[in-house]
Amino acid sequence: MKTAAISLPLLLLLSGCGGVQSALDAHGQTAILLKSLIIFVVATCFVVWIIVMLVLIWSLMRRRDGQAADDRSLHRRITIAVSGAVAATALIISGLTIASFYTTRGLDPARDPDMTIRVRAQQWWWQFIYEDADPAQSFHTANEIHIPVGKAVRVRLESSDVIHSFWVPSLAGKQDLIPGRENVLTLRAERPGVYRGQCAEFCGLQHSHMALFVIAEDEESYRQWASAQRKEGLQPREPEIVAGKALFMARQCAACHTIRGTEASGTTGPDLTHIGSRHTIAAGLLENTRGSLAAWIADPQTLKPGNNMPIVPLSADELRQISAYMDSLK
Amino acid sequence: MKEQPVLDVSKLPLHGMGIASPAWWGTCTFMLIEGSAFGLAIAVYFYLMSLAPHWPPDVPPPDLFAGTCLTVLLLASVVPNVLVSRWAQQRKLGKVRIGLVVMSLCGIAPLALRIFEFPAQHVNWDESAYGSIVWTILGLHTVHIITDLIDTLVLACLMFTRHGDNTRRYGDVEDNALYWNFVVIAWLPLYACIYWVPRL
Amino acid sequence: MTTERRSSAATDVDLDDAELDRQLDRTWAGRTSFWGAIAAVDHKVIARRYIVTAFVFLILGGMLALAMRIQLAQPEARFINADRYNQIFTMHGSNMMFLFAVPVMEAMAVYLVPLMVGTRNIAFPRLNAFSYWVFLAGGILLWISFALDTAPDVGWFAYVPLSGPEYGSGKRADVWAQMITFTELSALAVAVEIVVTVLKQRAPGMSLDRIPLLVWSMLVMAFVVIMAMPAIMFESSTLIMDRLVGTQFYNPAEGGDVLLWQHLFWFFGHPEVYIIFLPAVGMVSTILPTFVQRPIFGYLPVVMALIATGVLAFGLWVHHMFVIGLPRLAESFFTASSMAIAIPAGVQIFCWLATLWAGRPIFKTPLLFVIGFIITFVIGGLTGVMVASVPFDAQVHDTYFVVAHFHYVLIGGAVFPLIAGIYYWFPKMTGRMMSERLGQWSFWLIFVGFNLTFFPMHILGLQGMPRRIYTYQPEMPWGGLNLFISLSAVILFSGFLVFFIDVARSWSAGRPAGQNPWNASTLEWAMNSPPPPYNFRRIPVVDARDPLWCGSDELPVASGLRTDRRELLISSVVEALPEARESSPRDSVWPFWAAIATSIMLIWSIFSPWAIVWGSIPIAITLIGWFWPKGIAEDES
Amino acid sequence: MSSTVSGPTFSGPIFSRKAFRLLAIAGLFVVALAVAATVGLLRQPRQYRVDPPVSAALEGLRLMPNGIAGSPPEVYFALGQPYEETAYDLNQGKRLYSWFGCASCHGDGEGGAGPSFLDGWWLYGPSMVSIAASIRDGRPHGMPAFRHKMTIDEIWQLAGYVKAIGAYSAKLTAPSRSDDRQTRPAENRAPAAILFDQGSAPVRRPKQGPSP
Repeated sequence: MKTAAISLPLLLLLSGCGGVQSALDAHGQTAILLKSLIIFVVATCFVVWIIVMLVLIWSLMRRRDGQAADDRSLHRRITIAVSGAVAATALIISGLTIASFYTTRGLDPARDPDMTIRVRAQQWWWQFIYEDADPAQSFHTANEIHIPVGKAVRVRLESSDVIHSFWVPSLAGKQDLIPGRENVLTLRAERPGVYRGQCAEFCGLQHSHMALFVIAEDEESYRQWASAQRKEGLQPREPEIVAGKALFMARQCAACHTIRGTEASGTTGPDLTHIGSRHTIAAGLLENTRGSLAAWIADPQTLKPGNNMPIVPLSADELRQISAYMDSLK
Repeated sequence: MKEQPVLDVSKLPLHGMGIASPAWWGTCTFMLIEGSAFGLAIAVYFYLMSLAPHWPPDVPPPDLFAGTCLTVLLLASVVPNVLVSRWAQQRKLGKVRIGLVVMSLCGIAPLALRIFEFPAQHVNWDESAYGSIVWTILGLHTVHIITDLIDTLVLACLMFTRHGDNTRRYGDVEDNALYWNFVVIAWLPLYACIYWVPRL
Repeated sequence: MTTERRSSAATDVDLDDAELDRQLDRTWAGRTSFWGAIAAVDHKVIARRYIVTAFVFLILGGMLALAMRIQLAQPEARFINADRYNQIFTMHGSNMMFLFAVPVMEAMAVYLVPLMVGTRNIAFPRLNAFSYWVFLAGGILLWISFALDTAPDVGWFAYVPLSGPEYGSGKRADVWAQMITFTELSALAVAVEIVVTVLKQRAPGMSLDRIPLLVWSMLVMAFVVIMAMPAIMFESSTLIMDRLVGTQFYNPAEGGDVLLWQHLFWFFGHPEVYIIFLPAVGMVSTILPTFVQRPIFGYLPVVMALIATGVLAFGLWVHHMFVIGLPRLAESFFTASSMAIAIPAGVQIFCWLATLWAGRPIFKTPLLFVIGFIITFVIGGLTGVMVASVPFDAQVHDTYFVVAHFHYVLIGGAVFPLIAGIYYWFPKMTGRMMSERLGQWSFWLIFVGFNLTFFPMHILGLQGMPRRIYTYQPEMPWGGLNLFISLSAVILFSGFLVFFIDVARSWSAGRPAGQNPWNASTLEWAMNSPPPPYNFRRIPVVDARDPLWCGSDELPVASGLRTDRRELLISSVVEALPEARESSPRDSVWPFWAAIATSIMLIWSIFSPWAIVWGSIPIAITLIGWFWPKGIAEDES
Repeated sequence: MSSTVSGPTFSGPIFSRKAFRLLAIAGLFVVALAVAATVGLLRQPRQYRVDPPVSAALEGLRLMPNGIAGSPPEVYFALGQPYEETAYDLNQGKRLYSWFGCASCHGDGEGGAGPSFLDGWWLYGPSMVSIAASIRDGRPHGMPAFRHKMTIDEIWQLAGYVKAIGAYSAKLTAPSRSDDRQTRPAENRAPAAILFDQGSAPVRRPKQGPSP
């Protein structure tokens, strides 16, 4: 039974299968380095465990015939064995420490990154600010970032309330976001893909629903996406969407959310200028469809209890119009 | 199991003094606990100092007068304290009584000075982390003075009752004196920390 | 003065055993009334209360674990809501650490240390009674707050600012902080008693190199408590001050720092693990020799390893903070120091293996649990080596990998030995054997259930499942393993159920045990089971490391202690040469009142700072009542 | 070294065990009773979600014709006046205070372009209804209406908080200090009472420099 239980993770490790958010499914420069360290350390420890277990079984099961021959020489032999084992422990430990040290050296943040993204974590969503030397070129988004493949992206980590932890396992190890301090992490995706991340430091009520997505794509797609994000929110033409926009501005929505190009300029909630272009809403809670947008707006407190978005009383028509407007903000 | 007496202890004293007394060891262990607490408070002080751009932040360093007087007073109180301890060792009831009364006064006087130490910091506990830590250090030490003062007062009363002339009481007086020495010695690094480190 | 009294006082010199037992019983036994029970100061009575209370908290904490497993069995379950779940995992951690693990280990010390060192009661028995009442009050405070939906919801580590004044509304975090004060107060009190008992009350001849290994481990544990607990008491007090009177310790805008909290917390929190673990390895080192009928191999290296563990415990707190963005140098240092702790652990494991190898194992339940301990603890230790590496930790920190790791260390490494210890010492504590059949059942259920429950968590962690989440989304690939874990937890629980049934049955209907059912070597087996209130009819005299394995049928003892007052022997620190006959306090209700007064002050101080002033007055009064001499025989000198 | 049969039993541990059992049973009974009673009376889970009909009913502020004082809707009492009493709602109110920019006119409660909450003077009376009405509908001389910026339960939370800043005796459930620059004692230390005693001047001038 034990062996089966032990070999299971090894199989998993070897096959490298992970999932949408797995340290073993490494696609970032750092994560790949960490994965090889993990495999090395786990394999070493597994061998050590097997040896200890063999000795244990031997000690328990060995045949004991009669009296021990010479107690003195026996004692000396055991002493040598135990000392040898302690020395081996020290050696293995030193080896692992050195391996750890060299991996750490490989992880140091890139000196001149290709781009910088500022993260402000809040209860319970991620605010991303794409910084640019030209302030007009910088823009905000939430819970979802796009990065170009093969570029070193510096992520500046800040928190606006409690401690959070930024963790996209397929790309890099985690790093805390601490109020009053700033941390830095370098992401470098080696392959295009959608990588899920999640807050890894307990941050209160909805810690479980604080996910983010990193979309790594080729340079060209990234550039297109970024220039689309810099634009102001689309001006609607369809009557339903026009009505939705008017409602958004008239009701409580605009007090907390920003849609660039309109009078909505609240900063308490996520920037919604291009909400329609994101894959998920509510920090990874729901897939972004018109239906889920409507469900979220209608009753955010049932879907994610305790989050900071209130239930705004809306009629069925109003709900449809607002969700249509949200959906149109590509 | 059958028992076989191999040792007769009936000649041993009914109560040990000094390191033969569990109370002495208990006092030492408590001093170790509280010493750790004081050490931690100092560590926190330096930790906060290492984070601050200026130290003390935005306020002048504390006025020296009250704190220094208190330090001198505490140091001076070690003399009667050691004497009381010695008299207790020699089981001189009359002298111990007088000594304890003197030591009670030596406990009250620093409290009076301590009242002036808090305003001398030029900062309130709720204004900055600097204020919080100096108030906490002062408060922590004040609690120790008060605790020992109450112990001294109760012992002083006890020595005037029929329970006074007892080796056990003399041991208590010694332990109390030991603890007061600890309270005095613990103050010195705290004093240096609060009053002199901001002037460095 | 003392000479006349001594000649007139009753000593045990010329009495036969029955008469001596009768006289000692009259002096040492407590009264049987309600107030007699409240006033009890016998270390065995107090320890039994401690153990029973701690196991009640274990059951309650286990219920919480079960509730969490039900919630996590499937994605987006609605069995428990987020708010309640956060309270539950906080309660589970705080309860298991502060109300179960530390108290139960200290309780084993309170029960066993005086018996093993050959004395009649623990040092400062009234402080011991006080510590129990304070501990009980702290536990009740926490659980009542849970019943009232005001339980802490900030994790057992209570990181600021989440637990701080701005984000922790209500009194939830204060309840946590003050519960800490209660339990740490009691832990510190017990630590003081253990230190003084071990250093000053050992039987004549029990020099430092003859102390049983359990006693050594408890001594080291007590010193770790003394050095580590002030940090958390300081911290919980500053948290309450930040929340109540507006101090700025953890406010970065006014010069405070949120990481200060983490440093202080883990400066206590890491040694806390060793506070739980050291007594457990002490139990292993005591039980193992008995079941191979051979002294432990490498007494001295094991003692050195215990001390080294205790010292190193203070040098690796930062490995809980590897992802906060520390300088590389600090990270490397703490990686090395965290790895280094594997060496003393290795020394002990190899010495146990050598002992097993050289002896002839008798496969009774306690030994089974010890073997289960070795198997699981080696896993826990090796995963500990893994998380000690900064880059490894960057991926697994705050994931289920860490959950698996510390359950392997705490259940595999501490609860297994504890259950072994209960099976082992139950006959001594109650005079009755536990069932071997049920024991085997409970071992296999617990061992298999434990591994099936916690091993898959390693995989979940590597698959990216964070800790402390009340639910996860269906698209995450964690559902299957979580369901498997929840089902396995049922096996684990049934194992504990069998254990508790065994305890309940054996307590009233077990086979009588006799003095030394296991043919063990240490002094606690030299008296009847359960031990009489005075432990030893005459204080034993020790001339070997394993006093009951000397081949003689007779126990060398010291005579000359008085029987008309509670008297025990004080000996020197190193050689254990007799120094004095010291009295041991009689029963008293004052510790109970002092604990009540302390509890009132502590709970009141959650609501008003003035509680410190006004609440101290009743405490002072009760303490004066406690220490004021009553002019009885115990006061003579 | 064979184990011997148990010797004579001693009264001590057996008696104390009996007494202990008695104590344990009595203790457990008392604790269980106390817990059951208090749970029934006091258990007050946090309300994260206000049912739409309830929040519609919360709109029914009945003000006197002059806009000062009045009575809150029945549902407010049916809920148990949570917005004035529960720590969670008061704390939420405090966050709304900063999110909706109240500080730009009222400061930290000491006032500025708008009136102070700490001086004991309530232009429209100190009742919850009139505070809620001031927030919802606005008042002459610059107080804007927040009807379209906040939902009604948020308005009630904010009103409860505003009342708590100006209270003369601090509630146990009032919020503690914030993790920010300090300009006055926190709400749970009754800043209004402290400042009023000192002649309604702030105890300490705000420090220079930007707040993080």
